[in-house]
Amino acid sequence: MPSDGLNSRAAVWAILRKECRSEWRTRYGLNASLLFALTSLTGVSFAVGRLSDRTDILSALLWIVLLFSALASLSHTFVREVEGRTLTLLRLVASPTAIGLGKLLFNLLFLLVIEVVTVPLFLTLMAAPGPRWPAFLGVLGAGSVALAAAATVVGAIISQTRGRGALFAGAAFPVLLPVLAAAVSGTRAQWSGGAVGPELRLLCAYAVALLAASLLLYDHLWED
Amino acid sequence: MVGNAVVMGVSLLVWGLLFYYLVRLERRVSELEKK
Amino acid sequence: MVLRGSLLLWIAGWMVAAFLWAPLVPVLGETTRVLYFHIPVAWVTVFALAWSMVHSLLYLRRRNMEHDHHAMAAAEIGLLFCVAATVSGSLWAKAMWGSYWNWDPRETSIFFLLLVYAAYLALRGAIDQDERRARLSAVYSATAFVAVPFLMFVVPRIYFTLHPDPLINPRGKIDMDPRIRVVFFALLAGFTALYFWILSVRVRVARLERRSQEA
Amino acid sequence: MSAVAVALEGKDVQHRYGARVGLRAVSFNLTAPGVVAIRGANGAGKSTLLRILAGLLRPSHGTTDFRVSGEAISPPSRPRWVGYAGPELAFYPEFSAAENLQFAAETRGLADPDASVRTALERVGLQSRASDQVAALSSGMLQRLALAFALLHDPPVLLLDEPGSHLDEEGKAGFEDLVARERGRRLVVIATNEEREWSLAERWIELQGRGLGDPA
Repeated sequence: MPSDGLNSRAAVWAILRKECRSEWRTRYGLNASLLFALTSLTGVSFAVGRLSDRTDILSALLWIVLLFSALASLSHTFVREVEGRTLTLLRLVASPTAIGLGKLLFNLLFLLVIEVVTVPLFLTLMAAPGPRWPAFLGVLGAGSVALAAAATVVGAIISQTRGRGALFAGAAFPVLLPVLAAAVSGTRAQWSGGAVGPELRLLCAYAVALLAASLLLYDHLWED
Repeated sequence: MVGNAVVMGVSLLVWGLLFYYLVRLERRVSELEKK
Repeated sequence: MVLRGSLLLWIAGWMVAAFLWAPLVPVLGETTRVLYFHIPVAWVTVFALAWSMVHSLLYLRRRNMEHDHHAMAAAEIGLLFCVAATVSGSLWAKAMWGSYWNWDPRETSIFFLLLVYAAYLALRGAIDQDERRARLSAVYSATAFVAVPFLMFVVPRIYFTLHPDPLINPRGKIDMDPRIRVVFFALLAGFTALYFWILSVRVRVARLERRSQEA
Repeated sequence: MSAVAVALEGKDVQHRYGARVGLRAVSFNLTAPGVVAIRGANGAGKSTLLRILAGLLRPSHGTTDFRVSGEAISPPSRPRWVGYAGPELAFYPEFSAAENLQFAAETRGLADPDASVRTALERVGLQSRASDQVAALSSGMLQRLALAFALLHDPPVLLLDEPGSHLDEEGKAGFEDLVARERGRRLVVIATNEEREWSLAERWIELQGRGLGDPA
């Protein structure tokens, strides 16, 4: 007989594992996104050259590269389910919340993999001054969580529209703007020696607000 | 001051046209609702 | 018809008062008059978005298509007012500071609302089944409901610090002369009434569309 | 598993896709165990009705009531008590048959996923193809895999949409044995137009509708 409530935690973990294995097997999404991040990164650094003194522009460029890499890849996990028609199976084995959380954690992991490659490369290519690592990683982490939370909900929505992923960037951008602004400002403060506290609190508040809203909204995403 | 009078005139005209358009639209809608 | 006639006279009358009766704000000079249009229109933009979002949440709770009609109608009207607010704001900035766009905090937040409206309506346009369109646009609206407070109040403030070149912002706290205040609030009420009128017509059209689809 | 008392009741269930009538008003009252067949022209709404019963689709009109040993189960949590198999059920092509079932078992939080997967595969005669990639399976085998998926968590209700359409002779015979075995233990609902499957049932639901979802 099917077991009771605890399965949603097991379901989230099982979905996350499935997503990772599926991504590892097909590797399509990861390669495309890493390539996208690297090309936009080299494009930016080539066009702008070394900018070690203008940390405000560096912060903006870093987060623009990260934001657009996210916009190019984070809806893929839902679009793939809809196009492969495997959403029916997924909805039969897991609750909407478990599906949402599983996909959210995967998107976050996916984003972190992109960042592990892109951020060090960005810092070296742009000859950026050494960041204050705790503050820098704090802003990067909080920003990534907020990015993943927003991208997951919007990705789930647009994967069910006619254009599939086409609408993702346009629809996600307004929701991601606060993350962009706060993260850029935080990274800039970290480089210029200012306090990172306010921006970090803001990013965490936004991430928590998005997560709370998502938990309430996941149930309405798949009903037909 | 002439400029002000012109601008006032234009804005009144625009508001009048908008109003007329809305009234006609609403009449058309109530006709459709009866059908 | 009496109500509509009085709205016609109300707005027309106060327009005339704005030109002939109310004095000019010292710093703004002739551009004071834009204030009577730009701010009410910006207010309706924000009010319409709130109206649309509240009805989206109500739709998710009650699943009554009536809420979806309101959410859609308010968003469509809101987009129009938002464009008007952005354009008039930009014209005003040109007259006041010589450049059409300089990321002034208020201009920025109104512009961001334009992005939210455009995204919401583009999303609605990309879904065919009406039940799914209502549900998914409501979910998006609820997500934007979380984002807008950050967008409206936080981003401009942060963004403003990103551009340190000092910008005089006369439209901050200007103490209005009583006559200006009267005209301003009268037109504010007039524009809000106009919004509700257009909303009612658009909702009735949406009901007709649904009825013709179902019949 | 002894037959759990199950009652599946539909009151004036209808569904429209905008202008098109997907499913005309239908009422029914099904109790386990037993075999029920749903019949109707193409587009009369057989699949739509099954998706509603499985909790995958919220009907635009009418209500369904699903009770297990007296306790009402809300549509969102219905998939735990229902085994669904149909043409719309697609599997992950990059995984093998067993891996797909393994994922389903773990996500459902079954006590012993490996055992459930093995027994399910044996029941539909797919043990030999367990490690084959789904993309390499024929439509008949995919249909057996769907049956295995439906039986995986031993649910009190089976909802099968045209289960035998791609099966060969041996597959159809296997399916009939399966229904014979299960009829005493579960409520088996089969949506079909095939005489052979239609005759397995002891109760029928007839869906009207002039076919292809008449625009009404």
